[in-house]
Amino acid sequence: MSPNALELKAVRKSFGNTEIIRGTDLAIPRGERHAVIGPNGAGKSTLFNLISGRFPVNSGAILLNGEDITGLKPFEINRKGLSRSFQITNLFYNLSVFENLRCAVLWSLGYRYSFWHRLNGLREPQRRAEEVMHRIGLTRRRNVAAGVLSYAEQRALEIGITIAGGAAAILLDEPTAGMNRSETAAAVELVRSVTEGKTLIMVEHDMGVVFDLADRISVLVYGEIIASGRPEEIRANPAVQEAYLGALHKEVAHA
Amino acid sequence: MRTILRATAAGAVLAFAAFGANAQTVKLAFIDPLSGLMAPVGQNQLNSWRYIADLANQKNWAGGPKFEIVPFDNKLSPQESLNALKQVIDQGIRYVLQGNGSSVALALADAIAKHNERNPGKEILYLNYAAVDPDLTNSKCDYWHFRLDANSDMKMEALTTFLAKDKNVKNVYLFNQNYSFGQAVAKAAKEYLARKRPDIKIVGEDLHPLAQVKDFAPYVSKIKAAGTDTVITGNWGSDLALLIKAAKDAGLTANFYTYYGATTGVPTAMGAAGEERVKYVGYWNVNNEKFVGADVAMGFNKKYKDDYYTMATYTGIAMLAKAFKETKSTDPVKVAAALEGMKVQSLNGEVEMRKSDHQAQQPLYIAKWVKLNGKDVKYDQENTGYGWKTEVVLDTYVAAQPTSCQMKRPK
Amino acid sequence: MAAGVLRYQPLNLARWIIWGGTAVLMAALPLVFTQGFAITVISQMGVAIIFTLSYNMLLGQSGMLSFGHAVYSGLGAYIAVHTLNLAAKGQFWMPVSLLPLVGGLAGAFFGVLFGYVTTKRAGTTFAMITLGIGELVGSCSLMFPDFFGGEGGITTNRVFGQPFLGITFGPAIQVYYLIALWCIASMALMYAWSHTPLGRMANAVRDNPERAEFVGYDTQKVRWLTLIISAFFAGIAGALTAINFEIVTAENVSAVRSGGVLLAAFIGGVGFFFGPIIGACVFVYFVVALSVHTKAWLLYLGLFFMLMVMFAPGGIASLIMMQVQLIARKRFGRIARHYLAAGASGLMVLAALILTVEMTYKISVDSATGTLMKLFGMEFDAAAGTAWAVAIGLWIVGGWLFNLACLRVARVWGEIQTEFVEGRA
Amino acid sequence: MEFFLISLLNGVSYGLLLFMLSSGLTLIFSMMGVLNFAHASFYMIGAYLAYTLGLKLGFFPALFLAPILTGLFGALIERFGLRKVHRYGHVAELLFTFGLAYLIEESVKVIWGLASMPYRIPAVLDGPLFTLYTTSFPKFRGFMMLVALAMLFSVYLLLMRTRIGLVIQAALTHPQTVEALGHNVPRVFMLVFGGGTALAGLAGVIGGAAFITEPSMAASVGPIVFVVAVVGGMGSLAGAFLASLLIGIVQTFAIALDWSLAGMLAAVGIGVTESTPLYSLWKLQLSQVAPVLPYLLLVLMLIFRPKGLLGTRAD
Repeated sequence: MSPNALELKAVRKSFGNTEIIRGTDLAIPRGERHAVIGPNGAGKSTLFNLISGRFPVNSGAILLNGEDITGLKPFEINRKGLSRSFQITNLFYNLSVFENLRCAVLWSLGYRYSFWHRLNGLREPQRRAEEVMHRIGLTRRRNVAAGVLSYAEQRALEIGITIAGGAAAILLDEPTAGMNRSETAAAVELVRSVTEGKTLIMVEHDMGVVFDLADRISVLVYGEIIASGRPEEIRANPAVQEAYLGALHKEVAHA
Repeated sequence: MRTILRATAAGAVLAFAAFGANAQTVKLAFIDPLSGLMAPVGQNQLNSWRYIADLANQKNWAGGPKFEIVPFDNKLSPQESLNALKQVIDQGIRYVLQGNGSSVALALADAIAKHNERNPGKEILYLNYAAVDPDLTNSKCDYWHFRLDANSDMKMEALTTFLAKDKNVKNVYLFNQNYSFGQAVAKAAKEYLARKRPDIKIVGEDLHPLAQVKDFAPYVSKIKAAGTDTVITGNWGSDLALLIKAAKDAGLTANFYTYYGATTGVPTAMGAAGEERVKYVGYWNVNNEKFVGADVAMGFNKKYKDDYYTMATYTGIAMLAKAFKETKSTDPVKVAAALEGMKVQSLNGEVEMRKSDHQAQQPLYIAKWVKLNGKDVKYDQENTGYGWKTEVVLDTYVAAQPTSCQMKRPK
Repeated sequence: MAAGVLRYQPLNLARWIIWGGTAVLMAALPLVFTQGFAITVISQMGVAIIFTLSYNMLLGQSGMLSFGHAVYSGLGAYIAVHTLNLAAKGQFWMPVSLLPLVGGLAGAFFGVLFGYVTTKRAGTTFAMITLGIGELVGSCSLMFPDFFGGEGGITTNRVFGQPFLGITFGPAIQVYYLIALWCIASMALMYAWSHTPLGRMANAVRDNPERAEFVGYDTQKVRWLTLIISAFFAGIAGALTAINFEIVTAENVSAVRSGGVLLAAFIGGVGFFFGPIIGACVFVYFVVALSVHTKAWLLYLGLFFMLMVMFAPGGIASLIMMQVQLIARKRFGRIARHYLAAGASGLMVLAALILTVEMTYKISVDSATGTLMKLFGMEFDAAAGTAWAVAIGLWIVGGWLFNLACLRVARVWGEIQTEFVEGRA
Repeated sequence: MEFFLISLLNGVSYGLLLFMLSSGLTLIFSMMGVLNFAHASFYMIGAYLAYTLGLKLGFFPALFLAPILTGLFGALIERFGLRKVHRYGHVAELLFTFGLAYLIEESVKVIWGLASMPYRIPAVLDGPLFTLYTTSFPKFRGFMMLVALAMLFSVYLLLMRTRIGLVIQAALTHPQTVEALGHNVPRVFMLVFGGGTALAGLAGVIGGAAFITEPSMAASVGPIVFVVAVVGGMGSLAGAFLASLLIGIVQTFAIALDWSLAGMLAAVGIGVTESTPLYSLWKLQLSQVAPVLPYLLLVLMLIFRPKGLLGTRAD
């Protein structure tokens, strides 16, 4: 069995005439916390969408635990043990916090499309949902509809749904986007605790979070990975400083 | 459960008693569409029944009892008709009038038969004045059902007899709606023509979905391409009017033999497009030789600003009145027995309610759509400036059909 | 755990009371409404409840707007009626009371067939495919007289064989109790379905299909399975219609029927389980009972529906639940008198509306017998100026008062809601 | 040859009428995302108004006035009805127009009565335009084609070449931006809805005269209009044009063909008689199902190419 939880081989993706991902190679060993960073428009979210099956790739291959998952549908990839969160909150808005989480655990517990089980009679989904709810700190909001939660609560629930199914590989797309300092700190702790023993790949803009959480970092610029390595290596890499920080400077100049 | 049944029965008995005390007015329940697509036709026929009932009341045809028409809207739906029937039963009304749609007629005939079987003493008599499915007086005939109109086979018999005499008819095209009635018309036409004029060629046959076609031009070019000189069609409503309009536009000169050229709305929609080319077969035409019934049509037009064409209403009331008089009763059981084999003088001559199948036997008319001329075509249809000119009156025997009905009479 | 027991106990009790009460009510109704027509109406309401609830499995629970639901109930009815006729001929053993099961299985079969096609898409596209399939089946119903019986439909006789415990299903009352039993059972099963994994995932797919895919669910399959189950219950309703009327015609698969169930579900309220039950009863009342009183019933129905869409998109059920919330928190008394004012002035507007519609109808459609008409127990001339003056006066005064009352209701309502929010914070 | 040419002309002219009907629907959908179920009802209103106005003013003034009045009515509906529902989403809007269709049909009955109206083609346009071999092609059909083409052209010009057209297009995709630039987006929507219904009204003026003006005319064309809009691709005017012609021509030629499964089986040597199971299916001819072919096309299209011919969105 391949030691890598996730592997990308020469993955390419274009929209119309614009190539967004230009032959990306990436290998993430099992159990690693890996961050993908890069300037706006580098293709980070697109990369996530390709891995999770939201968009099809143009060429190349994606392997999960050594198994080819290229071209599979999102739910098939999910069932193979890869779960993702979204940059823009993506919940079941009319369902309560508890129901959101329970929906997220049903498949992995083998209840599939059952219409012969009574939900409230099922202990295990209930227990798992309660447990995740406790971990993300939303127990007090148990019966509140997801649509009316505060922004930070919705972000927490977003992570909760992602991890509830117990997937071994977790993709988090900007888990702390739009949060203030204390919320960010709480979110980092949350991510750290819930991904214990799992493979984490995340896209993040907040460098503090990245350097705090990640075991390794990849830098994506214009659809290509220009560097991959441990945080201190990345920090010291002149090419990264040139390309990435240069781009950052430009961004600042624009703003 | 018992008590419930008893309560129901008691209620019904009370209702019946109330009816009995007021026997001088006989209520006739009119179950036909008064809303929706077919409402104009239903409204016209309701008015026809009311007009004739008023006439009969004024002249005391029944020798005492007066007629009252009670309308129920069935929305042209068999199931809604059965709802209406339930109300009719609740209100203690014992006579049902219905005509639009053989689907409704079959449903009502069936339900009334079941009701009468399950509720002796509360029988209901059903006068069908326009539903023409031959089955109703053949395989599905029932003692409580009486048909005042001629059925579609009789009309086809009359029509083909007339056609057979016309040597100019060589190429016939059958154009019908794709449902039981349209299919029956096509089948009967082929059979009867083969029997009477084997030399006539059926150059084409089309069945199109009911009320789905918006543009008839392609059909007309097909009819034309087949070299047609005569079209036989059972189409009604807009399916008929649009066909005739399209035929005129494309310069198709064939004659159209129709069943429903005279029903409400068709003359208006057809207008000049049908001139000299559209004919219909029916049991009466106001522009007949002696203009019998013209006074009724005029009076009706004055009162309702509409045309009187459902002459079966006249026959129906006349027959009921005669039965009331003869039996000195308005009980449907006695009346039904009296109606069997009854003969009355109606606006089209003598009409007989044949005992074997409860199918009225009467002369049939074939008429042509022409401009008013003040002589033999005096009466206008829907203020179009056109009217129906009587081409021929066929005696009763011509259209008479054998029946396969095995009537089960109550003991 | 103890807390959990304490919390759930009264809730279950309430549920038992509600279900038990419904059953008792259904059993008792025929004692109150003894007339034949009334029994027909409540029988039809029972069937409509099953049909509308099955429709709401799609619309309310799974977010699928269907314009062709009558296809399943109608085809279920046809299969059921053919089965009944074969059973009556003695071809096989089949009691009438189990016929709805045949209809249900037939409905489910067509659900498997058509659902495979329709549920490939969601949203507007789904709505359009169902419209197309509905039109196709509707047209076929007249083209294939062998199966559909042509214009006359298929008739049957529900009374055959030896009576079982004195039940022949001849009298309408026995059919009503059969319908009532199936209705209760179907309601309970559909309620139970909404509390199964599939039922919950249907909600999830309705709310956010994309996310559902990312928690491992094939949304297409969720929709398909839901549709099959919904078609099963629609088929039960169809078979009961067949038993009730003893005839099945093309109207059972028509677009009119499909549109009707949409109206019924929406009027009742798609957001709550009991909404469609109310909607079904109101709808049947409109169609069957109101049409006795006025030819303009379709106009009133359309208007009622549009007002609901504009001002109460949650249907009657949401209006009720709003009041329940007030009563539960003891605020109802404060708003009640404003309701009364709004109700009274609303009645004036309603009277104005009815007067206008009926007088116009009388003049334009039914004026041949004169313009004299009877309304609200009064006889008057529809062409007279005074009648119109009264109508206009009612419009102006009633409208003004109603507007005023509504504004006040809205204000008090807003105040109470603010209190709730503050109370919670 | 005669038959072929005439059928082609018939198909094209019917297709163009369908286009007139569906262009307004497509326009409204592409601009507002509202699937207007009551679109055919505006077609009916156009026909009735044209008839009523035509009695006093004659056909040609009515040809201009009736669509304008229909459009005004549509704009009012948008302003005081649809706009209130907008915030509840597209399904609510769809349901609103669904109810509106009921309401309009009933109101027409109340106002004009139940019977059909004697609305006729004006004398100038009555009669044959030309005669092809022996079949005449009516003037009014020619007129119908002319109006449809003129309509296509002017709508295209309006959207592509005028300022208001550009604002409308922008309001679709970026309502906030357009609003920020000082444009009144709700008013743009009102204009679009009014414009779309006016197009339906225009189709009504033509269609009412060519066919029958009666209360059920809306219900009879309603579904087919949807088919055109969906097959063409939701929101694509060019797609609607293509789909209209396609459906018009396919339907016209299907009528000409008496092919049936039984015939095909007979050709390969399998005899089908009345005793064969499913006989009514085998003997069904293509010409018999021609009028329901569009629905079949719709279902197939949605399965295999849900975007429609030229559409851009799938759901």
